[in-house]
Parts: sequence; structure tokens; C-alpha cells
Amino acid sequence: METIPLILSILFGTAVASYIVGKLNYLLKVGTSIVGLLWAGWLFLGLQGTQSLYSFKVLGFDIIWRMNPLSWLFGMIIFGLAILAAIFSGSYMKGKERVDFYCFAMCMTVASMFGIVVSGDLLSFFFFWEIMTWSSFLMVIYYRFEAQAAGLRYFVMSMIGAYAMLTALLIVYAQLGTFSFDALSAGWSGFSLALQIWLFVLFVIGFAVKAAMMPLHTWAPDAYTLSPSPFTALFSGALSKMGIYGLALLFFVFGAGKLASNVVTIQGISLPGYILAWFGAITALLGTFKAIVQDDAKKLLAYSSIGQLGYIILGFSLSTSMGVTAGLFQAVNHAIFKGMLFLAVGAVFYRTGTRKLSEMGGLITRMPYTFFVVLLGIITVAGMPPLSGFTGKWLIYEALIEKHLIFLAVVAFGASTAAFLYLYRLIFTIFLGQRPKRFDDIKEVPWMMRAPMLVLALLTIYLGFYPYHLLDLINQAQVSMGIAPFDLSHSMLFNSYGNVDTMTVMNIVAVVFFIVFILFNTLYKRSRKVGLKDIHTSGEVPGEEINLHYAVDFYQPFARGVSFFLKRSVSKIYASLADNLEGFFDVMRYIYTGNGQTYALFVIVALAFLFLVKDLLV
Amino acid sequence: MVDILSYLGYTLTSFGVLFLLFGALGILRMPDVYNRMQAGTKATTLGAVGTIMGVGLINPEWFFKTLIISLFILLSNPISSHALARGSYRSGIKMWQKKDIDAYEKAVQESEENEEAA
Amino acid sequence: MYLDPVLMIALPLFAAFLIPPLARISKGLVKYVPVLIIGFNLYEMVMLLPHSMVKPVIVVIAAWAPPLGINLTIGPLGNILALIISLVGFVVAIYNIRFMEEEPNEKYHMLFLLLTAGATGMVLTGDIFNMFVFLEITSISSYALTAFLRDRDGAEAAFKYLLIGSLASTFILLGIALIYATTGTLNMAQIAVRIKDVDPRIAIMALILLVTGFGIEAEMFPLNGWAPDAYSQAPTPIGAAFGGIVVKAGVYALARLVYTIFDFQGIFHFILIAGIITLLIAEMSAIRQKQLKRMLAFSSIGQMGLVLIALGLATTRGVEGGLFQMFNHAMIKPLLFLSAGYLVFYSGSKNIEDMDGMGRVKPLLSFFFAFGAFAILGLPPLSGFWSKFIILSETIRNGFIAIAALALFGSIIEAVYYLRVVGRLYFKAPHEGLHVQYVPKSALVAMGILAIITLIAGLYPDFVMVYLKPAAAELLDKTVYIKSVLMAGL
Amino acid sequence: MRKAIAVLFLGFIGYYLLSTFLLVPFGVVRVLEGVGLKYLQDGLQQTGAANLVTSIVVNYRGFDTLGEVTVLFLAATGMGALLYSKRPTERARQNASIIVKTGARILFPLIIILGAYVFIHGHLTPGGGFQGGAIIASGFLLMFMSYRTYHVNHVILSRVESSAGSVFVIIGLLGLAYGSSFLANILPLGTVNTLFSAGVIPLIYVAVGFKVGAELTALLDTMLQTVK
Amino acid sequence: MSRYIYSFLVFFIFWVAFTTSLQPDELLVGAVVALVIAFYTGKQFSEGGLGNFTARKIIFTVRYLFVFIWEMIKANVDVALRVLNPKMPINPGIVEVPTKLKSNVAKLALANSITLTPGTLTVDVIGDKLYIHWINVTATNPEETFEQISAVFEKYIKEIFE
Amino acid sequence: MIYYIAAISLILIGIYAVLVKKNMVKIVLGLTLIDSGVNILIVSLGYIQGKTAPIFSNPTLTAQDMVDPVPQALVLTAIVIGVAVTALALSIVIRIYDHHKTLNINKIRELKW
Amino acid sequence: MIYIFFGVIGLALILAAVRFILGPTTSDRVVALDTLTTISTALLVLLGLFFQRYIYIDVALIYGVLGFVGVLTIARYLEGGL
Ligand code: NA
Ligand code: NA
Repeated sequence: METIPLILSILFGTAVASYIVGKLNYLLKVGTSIVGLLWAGWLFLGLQGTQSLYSFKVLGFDIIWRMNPLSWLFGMIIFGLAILAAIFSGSYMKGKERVDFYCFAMCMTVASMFGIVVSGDLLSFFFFWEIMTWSSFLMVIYYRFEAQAAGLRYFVMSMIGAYAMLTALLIVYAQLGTFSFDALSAGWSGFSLALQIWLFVLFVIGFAVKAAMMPLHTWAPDAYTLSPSPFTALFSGALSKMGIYGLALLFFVFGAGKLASNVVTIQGISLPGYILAWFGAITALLGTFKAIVQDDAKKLLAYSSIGQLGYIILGFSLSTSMGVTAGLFQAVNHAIFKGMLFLAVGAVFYRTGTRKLSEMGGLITRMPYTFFVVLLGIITVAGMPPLSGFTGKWLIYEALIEKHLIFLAVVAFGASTAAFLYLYRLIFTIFLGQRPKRFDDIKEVPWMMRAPMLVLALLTIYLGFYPYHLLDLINQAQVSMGIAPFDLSHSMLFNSYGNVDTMTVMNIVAVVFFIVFILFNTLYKRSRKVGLKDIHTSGEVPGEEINLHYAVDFYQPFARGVSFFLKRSVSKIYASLADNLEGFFDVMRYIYTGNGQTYALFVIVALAFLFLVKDLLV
Repeated sequence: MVDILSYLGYTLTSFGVLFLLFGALGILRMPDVYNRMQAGTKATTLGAVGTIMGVGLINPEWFFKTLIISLFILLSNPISSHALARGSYRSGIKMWQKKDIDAYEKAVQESEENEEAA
Repeated sequence: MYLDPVLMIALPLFAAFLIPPLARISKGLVKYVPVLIIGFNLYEMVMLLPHSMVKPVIVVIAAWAPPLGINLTIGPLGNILALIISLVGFVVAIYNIRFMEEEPNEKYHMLFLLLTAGATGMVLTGDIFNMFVFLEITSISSYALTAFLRDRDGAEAAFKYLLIGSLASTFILLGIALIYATTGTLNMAQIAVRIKDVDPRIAIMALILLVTGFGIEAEMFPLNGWAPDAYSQAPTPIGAAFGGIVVKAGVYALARLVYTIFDFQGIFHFILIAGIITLLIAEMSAIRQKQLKRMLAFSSIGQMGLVLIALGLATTRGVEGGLFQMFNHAMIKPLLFLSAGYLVFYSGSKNIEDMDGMGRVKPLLSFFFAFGAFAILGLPPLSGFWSKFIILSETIRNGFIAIAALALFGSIIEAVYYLRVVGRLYFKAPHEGLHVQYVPKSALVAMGILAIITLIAGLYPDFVMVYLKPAAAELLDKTVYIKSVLMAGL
Repeated sequence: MRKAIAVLFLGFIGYYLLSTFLLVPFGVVRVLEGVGLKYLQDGLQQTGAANLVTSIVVNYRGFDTLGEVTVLFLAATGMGALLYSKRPTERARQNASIIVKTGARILFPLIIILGAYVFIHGHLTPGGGFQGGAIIASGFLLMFMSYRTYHVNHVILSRVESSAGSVFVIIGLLGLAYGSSFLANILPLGTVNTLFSAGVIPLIYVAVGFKVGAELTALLDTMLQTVK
Repeated sequence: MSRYIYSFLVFFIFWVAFTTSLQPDELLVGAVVALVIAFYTGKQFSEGGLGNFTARKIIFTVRYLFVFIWEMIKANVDVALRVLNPKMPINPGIVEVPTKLKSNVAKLALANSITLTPGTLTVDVIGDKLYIHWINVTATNPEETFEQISAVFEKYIKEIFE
Repeated sequence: MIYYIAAISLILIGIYAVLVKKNMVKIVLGLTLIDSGVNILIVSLGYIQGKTAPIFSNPTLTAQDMVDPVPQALVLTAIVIGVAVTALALSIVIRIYDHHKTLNINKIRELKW
Repeated sequence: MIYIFFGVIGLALILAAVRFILGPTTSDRVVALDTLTTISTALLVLLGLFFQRYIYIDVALIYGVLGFVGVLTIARYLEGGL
């Protein structure tokens, strides 16, 4: 059997098999999923560098599955995170209900994502895209009722996106008579400008929903928060990347990146790219601001994800070699660190049963490994050397500056810096400070959960030191997209030093960091133990119910400051739109008055109408 | 023979048709439903029988069938008139009367009482 | 190996006539009669498939070749539709085995059997008046079945259905009268030949009358006022049969009219527009429904709207998509109805809000409902995806992008209301004091069959499409149909 | 308001309907190749039935008639189902007079004979199974009207219905078995205009007559017992 | 038994009259039909059975027929005159008429005869009293009404039916 | 032609009853009126001037003397169907009356929206 | 001759029909209806004579029977329910 269909069969088979055997035994179902994913992942590794192609016809439509470096890059993200998340789940899900359902949805999601990246035509792309939507929807609603509204919102927004995409791809089909990417690459420039713009907008809506780009992000925070943590890692790390993958396809494979570049360019960027760049930047900023005021650890990370995806989009939208590299690099990066962080938060939740930052504290001694992972994670997110985040962000700034988009660069930089405002809270509120009594007895999570987090942590360190290995892969992918490979000599950071020197920089930073870390810990050891309730406020003795943890309302002034901005919540606009629509539908249903005679009258009116327009019917 | 029958037939039919017309006229002109029935039953029955038997005479091979129809009309028309009169009366339709002559009213009351008792 | 196809009509009627004496011998046996007879029909249709795909099978009745006598014309289209009808009928008959305990239940089975037979007759017959007769058989059994439970709402729904259905009969009959008066024949193939010579002013009126009549059966807006009531108040399996059987026959008739018999192009645009309006209004109404089965009813109308859009496109691919959608809808909507029936039964309420937590109480039942919901939303890899995809693809390919967009908008509404229900099933705590019993095996088997077909047709759509292609071709190229019928007369 | 709308649209529809039907010339032969003319020309020798309407109804379009019989059967069944368990024992509030009762008693068998005559001669005279059945039912209606406790045995009626319907189908199936197709004639056509002619047509019409008579009677009885 | 045979004969005669044919196939079928229907309804069809076929009754029937036809023609001329006369001399009312007839058939015959003759219409028969709508009431006491309305018929009917 | 007008008028009157009359029995009567109208229309479509019923009851009759038999055959079927529908309609009305204690169709509209 | 018959019968039908339309009570209409059926029965027989078709006689008989039963049914209905 061809490898690609084989992998797909394994993945889908695993989904079904783990559901079925899941009825029998817990270990069996988790085991089945892990084995299935490993097997598929192993086969997938063998696909690197091959041009494996498999095509057949369904209903007369050509279906093409193929492998290329870009697919392979994204495939790596999927499989890497999926396997780790599955292993993590092995412990995490133990004793939870409907694990069979969980495994099914998980494997289904992985399978569909893999399907997306191997698709060489729009039909199978869309087919898998839809499977991905519903299977991840099943995950979002895993926690029963509380998740329903979030799940529904996720699903509806996804459908809006998917249908925008569907419209676009059907228009393409109407124009070209085929769904194949190759034909679209060749045929795009032949479309009229208006059509190009339409297609571009529709595709962008489709992909932007999954990538949670503002203003289509409103599903993401709740969906991320409410899905089971191991899956959230996959969700934020890999699934949202499918939007990015789609954008990559749109810009560079379909050829939309050059859209209207002969008509209008702004600072050398085509107009859609420029607009998209702004959307990316605003998304980054908005995500960051929203993240700052969250009390829910996962929600915080969720908004952080939105922000990070904004960066990635920003990179892509520049359409330059460096921009794309930056985007892709940050995409991989984000998969790794957001995977880490979500798993870590999941681990904390696993032990404490809460996601509220304000309820936690002092876990550093109880969960040191997790602490370590979170620490590395926030360093990476913040884009500080020596970890991989630094490289990613640096590339983005450089790409922006290269195009003289100074203002955007400032925005991006601002958002990035602001990110630290929320990120450090993860450390402070969860691991530092006073530990509530009820958490005194908790232990570090089992190795089955520890290991995946640590693997990711090591990976981020590794990429921090050796970004080139990843950059190589990215370059291959870029070539396959028809973009000039990223020339390291263009980078301000990399041009004069070369590989070894970067390494040195990283090493220096690492050493400095390590010293700071030691100092920090020493300082912590010396610090005075403060009782949780011994702070007085305004001369009043706070009641028992008031938690005076310093994480509570820590950013109250800030939140108040940006409240104007935040209150205009897009999701509220959507909600009111939905309400109004339902109100409108409500009016429509009164057509069915319940009176049989009225229905008969409708028939007569319809007949009279047809008589009247009979000449049109000929 | 055939001619005589035919002649007879036409005569009969002519009378019949005429009586049908009288019947219809009676239906139209009589003052109340009972009197209309009087006119309708009698004149139209005779008229129909006459017409039909006349046709039976004109076409002697149809005679038996016309006879059956006539017998049927003779049997059924009075019955239906009676049923209608009784129905009308019991549904409360009053007679057009100069003087109050109604022996039936009491009988109806009695019979209804009997029915209820039964 | 197939027996004479006329048996597909003759046997159900025969069986129906014999049910009363059989019921006096053994009440228990009666409910297996429909299973047996419709099972036979199913067998026949499957066995005929390879033959009808090659060329229409003409079955002469009473030894008079068409157009002198009535004939059955079993082309690909008729065969496929009769197959769908028999399949749904068979499944529902299985479901009925343990469903209808209400007296006089032998009448219920009899009416159901005749409903199926009538619809089968409609799609097989080659004579337009005969089609009317079979339509009446179908409709009258539907009216009676709608009110079968003798409850308050059933009677109301049945009366509305009967009222509108009678108007449909009137218009159809008037249309047939015009056709006969101008062509001198009732054989559809011959009408198709002769209609060209008919004064177009008359022909278009005949078409309008017939389209209105059959549009009522096909649930075209605004002719579908009866549908939500009838669907939701009829006994559950009958609601399923409406969606899977009755409407299908109505749409068949509509398609036969506009494609084979008449030759007017403008009518296609009308059907297209009627389709999108039907779809939108139905979906908008569905989302505001409080009762589960009523919601399903509106959804059913919406689906038929999609079919009408497909038929209105009048392209090969579009018709293929429309037929595929009909097939899918015929599998999925009964699945939804059948599962909803027991959900309603066990929750003791028709209202959606009382379905809370049924997923925990009745997992398999709820699974079937959710499965059906996903399938009807057109989520891959279930079969609904492909038909929707083809239809939309053709809609856009023909330049009706706005219609496609509106249809997609309708789909989103559909997703909202279906997922709301699914959400309640799984994600809310069940009400207390639920009167939960064991779901009969026969019902689960019935639902299982439908679910499996939906899955297989989704994973391997070509398996279905192989048979739909000739059916679509039959509609778009009427010469084969006409020739094979009229040749049978020589 | 509703009235005005109804009148408006009905006027509209009426106008179009009438103007269309006026395009169809009245009272003339419009279609020379019509199937109706074929029946007129060949029907007599093809089916052996003097009454061409009957030969169309029972033979050429016998399939319709089978459907028609089914429709009536359906209505009877449907009514039986809908009005099930609503069976008061007495019909009218008042007894009919002795005149009506006696008249009905005498007329009843004669009407039944008339009905039998009509369906037995369906292929020769106007009428046939449906008309004969309707006459028989009207005989029963007469009895229902005259005797408030007159009962028909529904079991017998149902047996008649079932066997008559089955006979129709069996005759059809015999056509399939011994002839060329379902409902094909398998008997000799006989001499035109004699009772034993027209092949299976009289047999079918007798069956139809029984069936329709039984069904309409059952319908009437169910209805009358329910509506007081 | 005699009732059944009587009924069969009557029905068979009716059949022959219907068909107006003496062909053997018609007669055969007619016999079967008559037999079947006589079997089911013979008992209620006739009260007298074969006794109705006595010569005396037949003679009286024929005589009655002429009397009746004459009365009927008188009745109709009467009605015709009333209808055509614009002044319409009428004085309607319902009167009671006693009868000595016992059998139902006889009462039916009497009632019908009365209905078909001058200005009278049988509204009801209760027990041994007939209630007659009389278009021009000239008497109200039972003896007089009997004399004026039904006496002519009653003696024949008594002979024929009782 | 007068037949056309009469038949169509009957149909329209029937539909009017169906649309406007409040009493459900009257509505059912409206349906039967429609049926009669349609049947008259169909029969009159088969009528041919100066020709007689299509029954070869005596040897002198030939095919040229007769009207089109097909519409009569169709009407026979249509009548039976009409009777069936009417019967069923009435029984449904009876059921409705049982539950609602009224025949006013305006009061019978619980299934809506 | 026959044409005169038709003319007279036609007039009779019209007169009875007028009463049918005028009413005023249901009973009046039924009486008119009864008369109409009787007249029509005769008319059908006359038509048979006119067309020299025996079959009209059969029709007349059936018509008469059905008319009678129908009128009787209405009469019984008037009397107070069926
Ligand atoms: Na009279
Ligand atoms: Na009469």
C-alpha cells in the first residue's frame, strides 16, 4: 500500500479501533491510540524528502495526496505534538469517563490534520478540514454542558470559515474544472482581479477562523480552555496551525500572495498582504492584552495563543523570504512552547483540580518538573534568548524592518514585551507565593505526563541553540512553495556571525540566564514567608471569603485602562448579531400560522403567481 | 298495433310531462313546505310515471324496465314525502294555517314521551 | 434473477387485502407482513438494477402495449427511487414490529404497506393518470396514518394535510385533463412526444397546474404548510416515511414532469428559486422550534429545498447531486426520526428542552441521533457531505454563487439547531423520574441499517453514484425513455 | 379580509383557467391519433365488452382500477382506524315511522338486486362494479336510515372486502401466469352483448362490486354510528 | 319457507324484468342472484309469503289498481287546479284518521295511497292512527276523516294484504 | 363551453369554501364541490358534439357515433377517489370535534410556529 | 314532439330549481330536490327515447334509487340527527 493512504488508514483505523476496544479496557484504548500514532508517525518520518503521490477519483473528482517539504514540516508538528499529547493523556485521562470517545476524537483529529497537509487538491483538503472541525468539536464539548456554548460557537465559526472556503474552492472549480493545487497555482493569475479578491477574502476567512485571527478569534479562548488539556496542547499547537498552513498555501501555492501587486503595493507589499499584516499585528496585540487580565490559566494561554498566531500571520503576510521563514519558524516554535505550557497547566489542573490562578500558589516545591517546563515555556514565549522563541521573534522583527514597516514592528515588539506581563504570572501565581493548605499534599505528576513536557522543553532549548536545523527544513519547504530560500546573510542577527557565532551568543545568554536563575532561587530561599491572609487593606479586616492572594486583581488598574478597548468585545457583537438573526428567524416562522386555510391560501396565491408569470416559465 | 301503442305512449308522455310541470309549479307556488309536498308528490309522481310508461309504450321492448321504474317511483315517492313531512314537522317547521287544525302535535309529544320512557 | 416487477405493486395490494382475515387468525403475524412484502420489493429492485441501468425495463400490464394500456417503465431513475422507497419502507417496517401497539394495529401495518406500495407505484408507472391514482393511494394512507393515534394534534395535522393534499389532487387532475385533451394520451412517453405540437399556452398551464400539485407533495415553499404538522404529529415511523418515501415520490413526479414530459426551460429557474426559498425559510423556522420532531420536519423541508435547487440547475452533475441528496436524505431523515421517536417516548415530552441528558440514559439511541445530525449537516466522511458538495459545486459552476451562499447560510443555521439538540442529549443532566425502558432490538436494527448505509455511502460515494449517473442521464436525455416505452408498443 | 383576498385570487385563477380551457375546443374531435379513438375503433373486438368505458376501466386501464379499489379500501380502513372504539349501539335519536320501515324492508332486497344487476352487467350496460357497489351500499343506507339498530356484520363485510380484493389480484396474477402480463385476459371473449362475454371483465367487475358494496357499507355504518 | 320461495320468485321476476331477456345465461345468473338475496332477506321481505299469490288477492289487486289510478288522476287534477288557480282555495291542517289495518305492509299501502290522492299527505302512522296533512280540511272528527280520506282504499287493502 | 364555465365555477366555489368557510364540514363539502367541478370538466372534455355514450348496446352503433370513453373512465376513478377522501375527511373532522368540541377551523390551530 | 317534452321538462326543472334556491327552510330545499330527482328520472327516460339508447333507462332507474335514498337520508337527518 502507498504510504500516505496507509498512514491515513492507520490513523482513522486507530480512531475507530480505540473507540471500540475502549469499551473493554482503559489501557487497551490509550495503548491503541499511542501505538497507532507511533506507527503512523514512524511511517511518516520515512516520507521526508520523498515526493510520494497518490491519486484517485471520487465521484469524478480527482483526489491527490502528496508529500512535500511544507507538508512534512507541518506533519512533524502534528505527529510530534499528537504523540506527546497521547502519552500525556495516558495518565491524564485515567479514571475519566468516556475515554473511548476522547481517544476517538483525538485520533480522528490527528488523522484529519494529516489528511489536510497531504492533500494536493482542494476537495480532499476541505474534506479533511471538515473532519478536523467536527472531531475537534467533539473534544471541545468533552466536558459536557459547560462546554456546550463554547463548542457551538467554535463549530459555527468554523462552519462560517469552512463555508467561505468552500465557496472559494467551488468557484475555483467552476473556473478551472479541477480542484488540484497545481492547476490553481497555474490558473490563479488568469482570474480577473475581482475574482482574485473574492477568492482571497473567502479563503482568508476560512483559514483565519482556524488560526483564530482577529476578528474571527472569539471561539478560541473558551474552546481552548474547555477542551481537555492534552488536547488543548494539540489544539493550540497543531490544529490552529492548519489555518497557518492554509494561509501558506493561499499566499504561496495558490499564488494569492502576489494578488494585485501590479495594482497597488504598500511599501513593497501587495495590498492584501499589507492588510493581513495589520490584522496579524492587531491580533497579536489584542491577544496579549486579553491574556493579561485572565485569571484562568488556560484562558490566559488561549489568548496568548491568539497573540502568537498573530505574529505568525504577520510574518506570512509580508510574503518575503524572511517573513515566511519567520512565520514558519514561529509556527513550529509556537507548537512546541504552547504544547509545553498547555500540558504543564494541564498537569497542574490534574493535581489541583483548578485552573484559577488566584486559587493556586507555591507549587514549586510540589511540582518542580512542571515548574521547570513552565519557566522554559514563558521564556520562549516572551522571545528571550537563549530559547527558540528568541530566534522566531527576532526573525519577525527583522522581516518587518527589512520592509520598513517600522510601526508594525513597534506594535509587534510592544505586544511581545507586554506578553511578559501575563507570562510571569504563570510562574508567580502557580508556583511561587503561598500555597493554600489543600495543596500541601499534592505530588508531581506521573512520568507519563512529565516525559512529554520535558521532551518539548528540551526541544525548545535545542532549537534555541540550533535554529539552523529547523531553518533548513523551512528552507526546503519554502523552495517547495516557490519562495526563495531564506538567505541567512540577510539577517542582521545572523549575517556577520554565521552559525557558530549565533551559538556563542546563545551560549552567553544562556550562561547569564542560568546565573540569574540561581540568584532568583537563592533570593526565593531567603525571602520571608508571608501568611496568606496577613495583609490589611485600608484598615479593614478582610473577610474569609476575600482571597488576598496577590494574583487577585493584580492588573486591576491596567484592566481598567484597557477596558474601553476590551469591552468592545467582538464576541459580544457576534452574540448580538446572532440574537438579532434569531429574532428575524422568529418572524419568518410565523409564516406557518397553524391555520390550514391559510396554507390553502398560500397554495392558491402560489398558483395565481405562477399563472401570472407563466410567460417566464416557458 | 305498434302505431296505436306509440300513439298511446306519446299521449301518456304528454300528460306526464304536463303534470311534471304542474308539480314543479306547485312546489314553487304553495305557501308552506307541507303544501309544497302535496303538490310535488302527487303531480310529479303521476307525471313521472306517465312519462316513463309512455316511453315504455313507444318503445315496447323497454316496457318492463319502465314498469319497474314506475313501480319504484310509486312506492318510493310517497315514502320520501312522508318522511320529509314528518322530518319537517319534528324539526319544528310550522304549518301555514288559517285555522288551528293540528291533531299531530299531541301525538308527537306522546310518542316522544314514550320513547324517552323506553 | 427478478420476478415480474408488477408484483411490486400487486403483492402489497394483495397482502393488504388479506391482512384483515390474517389479523383475525393471528394479530402477531400481521406486523411481519410489511417486512416480508417490502423486503420482496427491495429484493426485486436490487435484482432489477443491473437490467434497468442498461435500458429501461418496460412492463406491460393487461397485455396492452403502451400507450393503449398502462405500463411500468423501470428506468434507472424509477429503479433507484423505488429502491430507496423500498429500503426505507423495509427499515421502517422492521422498526414498526415493536413500535405500534396501539389498536387497531393491523390497520396501521396495512396502511403503511399501502403507503409504500403507492409511492412505489408512483415512481414506476409510465402513465400519468396511473401516477395520480398511486399518488392518491399514498396520500390517503398518509392522511389516515397522520391521525392514526387519534390524538388531538394528529387529527388537526391530518386535516390540514388532507386539505392541502386535496388541492394538490385537484390541480394535478386539471393538469392531466388539459394534457389528455390536447395530446389524446396519458402515456408519459407519448405525451412527451406530442406535447411539442400542443399550443404552448395550454401546455404551460398544464405544467403549472401539475407543478403546483406535485410541488405540494414535494414540500416546495409556499405549498408546504401541511408538512411540519403532519411530520411531527404522525406516529414516528410515519414521519420517517414521509421524509424517506412520500416526498421522494413527489419529487420524482416533479422531475419527471419538468425533465421528461415538458420542454420548458423557464420552469427550471422557478424550481431553483423555489428551492432556495424553501431551504431558507425551513431552516429559519427549524431553529425556532421547541419540539424535536417539528424541528426535524422543518429540516426535512430544508433538505428538499436543496434537492429542488439541484433539480433546478438542470445539469447532469446537478441532477446527480440532487439524486444523491435524495438518497442521503432518505437514509438520514428516517434515522433521525426513528431515534427521535424513542427519545421523545422515553423523555415523555415532545420538547427539545426535555431531551436533556438522554445521551447518558440512552447512549445508543442518542448516538444514532447525533450520527444522523452529523450526516445531515454534511460532515465528512458521512454521505451527506458528498451530495451537498456536488450540489453546491454545480450551483456555483452555473454562476448562482448567491444561491450557493444562501444555501450555506442555511446549513449553518442547520448546524446550530442540530448541535443544540445533540448538546442537550449529551451535555446536560437527565431529568429525574425518566420512564426509561429497553429499546426494542428491531428499532435498533432499523436505525443501525440506516446508519451503516450512510457511513458506507459517505466513505465510498461512487458506490451509490454509479447507479445515480444513469438516473440523471435518463432525466437529461429523455429520448431513451421515450424510445424504449414507445418501442414496446411495436 | 380573507374573503376579499380569496375572491381576488380565485377570480384571477378562474380567469386563467377558463381562458386556457377555452383554447381547448369543446365538443369536437381534437386529437386524431388519440388513444380514445383507438379504443373506440378496436375496443369492441379487443376486449369483447360492449361498454367501452368498462373495457377501459377494467381492461385497458385495469391497473388504475386496482388502485381505485385500493383507495376505497384505504378509506374504509382509515376510517375504521380513526373512528375505532367509538361505537354507540344505536344510530338515530328517533325511530323512523312504520311507513319508512316497511318501505325500506321491501325496497332493500330490490335495491340489492339492482346493484347486482348493475355490476354483473357492467360490460354491457352503463355501470359496473363501482356503481353496483354504490347502489348496494345505498340499499344498506336505506336500512340504516330506517332502523336505528340495524347492524351489519363487520366481520362478514371485511371478509367480503378481502376476498373480493384478493380475487381481483388473483385474476391479475393468473393473467401473469397463464397469459402475457398482469391482468391480461385469460378467458375467451365470447359473443358481444351477451352476459358471458368480455373475458375476465365481468369477473373483475363482480369482485369490484362486492368489494365496493362492502366497503361503502362499512364506511356508512362506521360513519353513522359515530355521528349521532 | 314459503316466504323465501315467495321472495325468490318476486326477485327472479324482477331480474327478468331488469334484464328484459330470456337468454339462459341471464336466467341462470338471475336465479343465482335471486336465490342468494332471497336467502338473506326473504324473511323480512315478505309477511305473507306465497299466500300473496292467491287468486282472490290478485283480483283485488287488479281492481284496486284501477280504483287507485282513478283516485290518483282525480288527485292530480285537483292539485293542478289549485296550483293554477291564483286564489288557491286551501285550508290546510293535520287530521287524525283511524285505521283497522294491522299489518305493516297494509298500513304502508294505505299511507302511500292516501299520499298519492287528493290533497292528502300521510305525515305519520302511530299505532292505528294515521296523521294526514289535508290541504283543504273539511272535517276533523275521526269518523268523517276516515270516510272522506281512506275508506275507499282500506277495504281493498285489507283484502290484498291481510 | 357552458360546461367549462359551470365546472370551473364549481371548482372556484369549492375552493372559496375551503379558503373561507369556518365550519369544517362546509370545508369538506367545498372539497366535494371541487371534485364535482373537476369531474364535469373532464367529462366535458371528452364530449363530442352529436355523439353518444360509448356502449355498443345495439349493432347499429359504430365507433363514429361515440364520444371519447377515456374521460368517462378517468372520472369514474376520480369519483371513487373523491368519495374516499371525503369519507376520510369526515372521520378526521369527527376526531377533531371529539377533541376540540368545535367545528370552527379557526379554533383548531394549536400546531403552529 | 320530443323537443316539446324537453322544453316543458326543462321549465319544470327550472321552477323546481327556483324553489331549491329560494328555500327558505332546508325542508323546502329538500322537497324541491326530491321533485328535481323525480323530474330528472323522467327526463333521463325521455333522453333514452330521444337518443334511442336503452342504457338511459338503466341510468334513470339507478338515479331514481339513489335520489330516493338520498332524500330519505336528509329527511331523517331533519328529524334530528342521523
Ligand atoms: Na315526491
Ligand atoms: Na323520488
